[in-house]
Amino acid sequence: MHQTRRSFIRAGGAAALLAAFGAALLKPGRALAAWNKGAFEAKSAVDAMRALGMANAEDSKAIDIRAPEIAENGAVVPIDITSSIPGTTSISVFIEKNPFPYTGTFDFSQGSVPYVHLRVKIGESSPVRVVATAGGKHYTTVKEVKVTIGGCGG
Amino acid sequence: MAEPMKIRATLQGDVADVRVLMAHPMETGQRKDASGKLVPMHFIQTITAQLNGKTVFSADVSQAISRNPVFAFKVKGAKAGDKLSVTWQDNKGEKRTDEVVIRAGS
Amino acid sequence: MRHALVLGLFAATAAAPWPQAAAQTPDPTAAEFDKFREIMEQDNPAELFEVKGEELWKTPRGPKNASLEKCDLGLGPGVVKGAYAQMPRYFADVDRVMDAEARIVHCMITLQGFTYEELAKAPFSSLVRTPEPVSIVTYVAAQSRGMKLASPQNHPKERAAYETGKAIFHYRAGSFDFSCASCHGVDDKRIRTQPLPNFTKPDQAIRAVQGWPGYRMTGGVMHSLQWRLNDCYRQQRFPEPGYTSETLSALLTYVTVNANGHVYRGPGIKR
Amino acid sequence: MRLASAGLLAVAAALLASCATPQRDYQPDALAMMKRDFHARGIAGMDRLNQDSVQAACNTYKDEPPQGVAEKLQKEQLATIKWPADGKLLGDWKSGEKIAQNGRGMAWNDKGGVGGSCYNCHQVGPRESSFGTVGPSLYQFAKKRGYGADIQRYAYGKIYNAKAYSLCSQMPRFGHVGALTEQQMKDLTALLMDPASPVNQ
Repeated sequence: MHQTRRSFIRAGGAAALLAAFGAALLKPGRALAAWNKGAFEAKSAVDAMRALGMANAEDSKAIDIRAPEIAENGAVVPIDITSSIPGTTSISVFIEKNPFPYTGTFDFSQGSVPYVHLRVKIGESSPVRVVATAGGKHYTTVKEVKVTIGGCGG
Repeated sequence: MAEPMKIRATLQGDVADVRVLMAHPMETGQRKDASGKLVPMHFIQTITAQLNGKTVFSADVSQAISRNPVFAFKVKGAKAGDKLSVTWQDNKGEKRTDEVVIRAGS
Repeated sequence: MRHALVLGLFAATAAAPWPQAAAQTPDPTAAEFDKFREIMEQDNPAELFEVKGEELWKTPRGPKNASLEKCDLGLGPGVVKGAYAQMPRYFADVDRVMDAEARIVHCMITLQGFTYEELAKAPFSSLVRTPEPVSIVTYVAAQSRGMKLASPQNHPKERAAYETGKAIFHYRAGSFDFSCASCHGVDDKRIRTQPLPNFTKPDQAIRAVQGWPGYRMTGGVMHSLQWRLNDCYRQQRFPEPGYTSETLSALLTYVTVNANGHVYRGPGIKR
Repeated sequence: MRLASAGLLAVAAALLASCATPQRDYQPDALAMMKRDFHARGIAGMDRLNQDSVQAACNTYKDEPPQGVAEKLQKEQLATIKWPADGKLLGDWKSGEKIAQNGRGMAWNDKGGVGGSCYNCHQVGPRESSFGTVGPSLYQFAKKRGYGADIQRYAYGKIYNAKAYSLCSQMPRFGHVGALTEQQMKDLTALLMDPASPVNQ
């Protein structure tokens, strides 16, 4: 498994191991799998990606993330994701600074277009990582979203 | 009791643009109520969309999805008059399904 | 959520190797908000409340087991289409000017038999409850989508409401010496990152009406103008204005008449 | 001829307009209506609707009082400022930053004064990009104006009672109304005046 990703270096080895062990029990890969508790409860994006068998995702420019540079309100941040990688079957989203970064996986079947719009809670300014899966391989890209304080703070 | 969803499914060529509004609190389990007690986690976990009974889109999601969730996706090979249904299920086992007929785009 | 969010933000801003603070000129932040505002409005959870409000309007309820379909919103009993865009207005049966929510509450009392006390007890949305008038006013407002605002100034009491509302708008008092105009009486200012429209000017007054009732991202609840004004007065450090009181109808008359002629886009989405 | 009738029309229109917009003062109506419609809640009593001399002058003159009125009242306001007994005006800028960030205090859901709400209206420290523009930027406050005793005194006095310096300023009188304690105002003064404060970097 490649460990070239920046966030891997930051990840605690023990935690990663534990997550990998959990993932093995829960069968990595999503096809027909139940809601992946191990991945959803992982406290880092890298652990969640391991639990999902996506840790070896390679950087790709063929995934487009449309999200605000500065979100008006972290409680509702709109994100549009489109993958132009041929044969994309799923898109997964990780908000790296959230307490539980893994936010969800969207599966496309019967030729539905690999596009999804979702709205998420982002607790503090954070990279939003997207992994697209095509032909059993994983591709990834990231976009930074800043959240601000608005209103009177009262 | 789960409240109805609002679903819009409009054709653009042979692609149906589907937009869904769901009524759900999406509690993270980290919020405290007025009396200072933690409100237990309560959030949608799975979503399935079917075109004439065949699954075309599905999702597993976390409590980080915003309250009263909004999703949009695109279904290829749809025709005006096709039936599109959406089902969600939350961590308490609550479920809701709503169905619309796909409309021709304007 | 909100509290946790704010705390998180402090941590983030303290730690972030922030570059230079932005210049004070009209900023890219507002432009970025506007860009995504449109996307947010396209699919607005407010629609969920609109549907609920319609059901509440049409269902026989209350001690008198009546629907609101005989409620006169100013265009005749039961006419909902376009009524919101023509309020506040004078109503002869109560001999005062009423805004939309004040009129709906009046109808719930007279037609359905609810009491003002029960409706005014907890009139604003929380995470666990959306009061019925809030959903109903969302439905009523949606029935004026795409219409031009035309709050009338024909009756002497409508004109008096405008002038009184203007005086209320400019009245400075309270612990912080604020009036509504302290924040909304000059051009091109903002609180934190939030732009402050100048409601004394017609082209900006529309922003007092546009987007309300609004689905508020903070907390994810539906709020009406009654809530907006109540919370303004809280932050103005004033005592609390009565729910659906004439003071609030007068204020709404002032800003709506200033905005007359602008197209109302229906229930919106707010920060 | 055509010019003359156009002139007449204009006069008629002006007359009509002046009839349509009565010149009478609606402030008494407004105040009576508010006194009837508002109620006390929490710490926000009905007395808050009453105008003090400063508010009355600003309301009457629409924030532009004649020079004589302004000078007299500003002098009165200046006399209300209680300067710290120990003579020290600078506290801890780090807690000053926290006070500047906090937008709470004096509202009906507060127990009393809490924060200074500074960032709501002012740019202050360079790290916070969420700042308002109702008031002027305070970034590099002392670096631009100097670190001397007179500027320190101005900063403290302005926070204590902004109306002593500009009668109808939109800035609250934090010390005068008890929204901030002496220590809090010292900390805020330090945030603006301390050479080590990020404000002056």
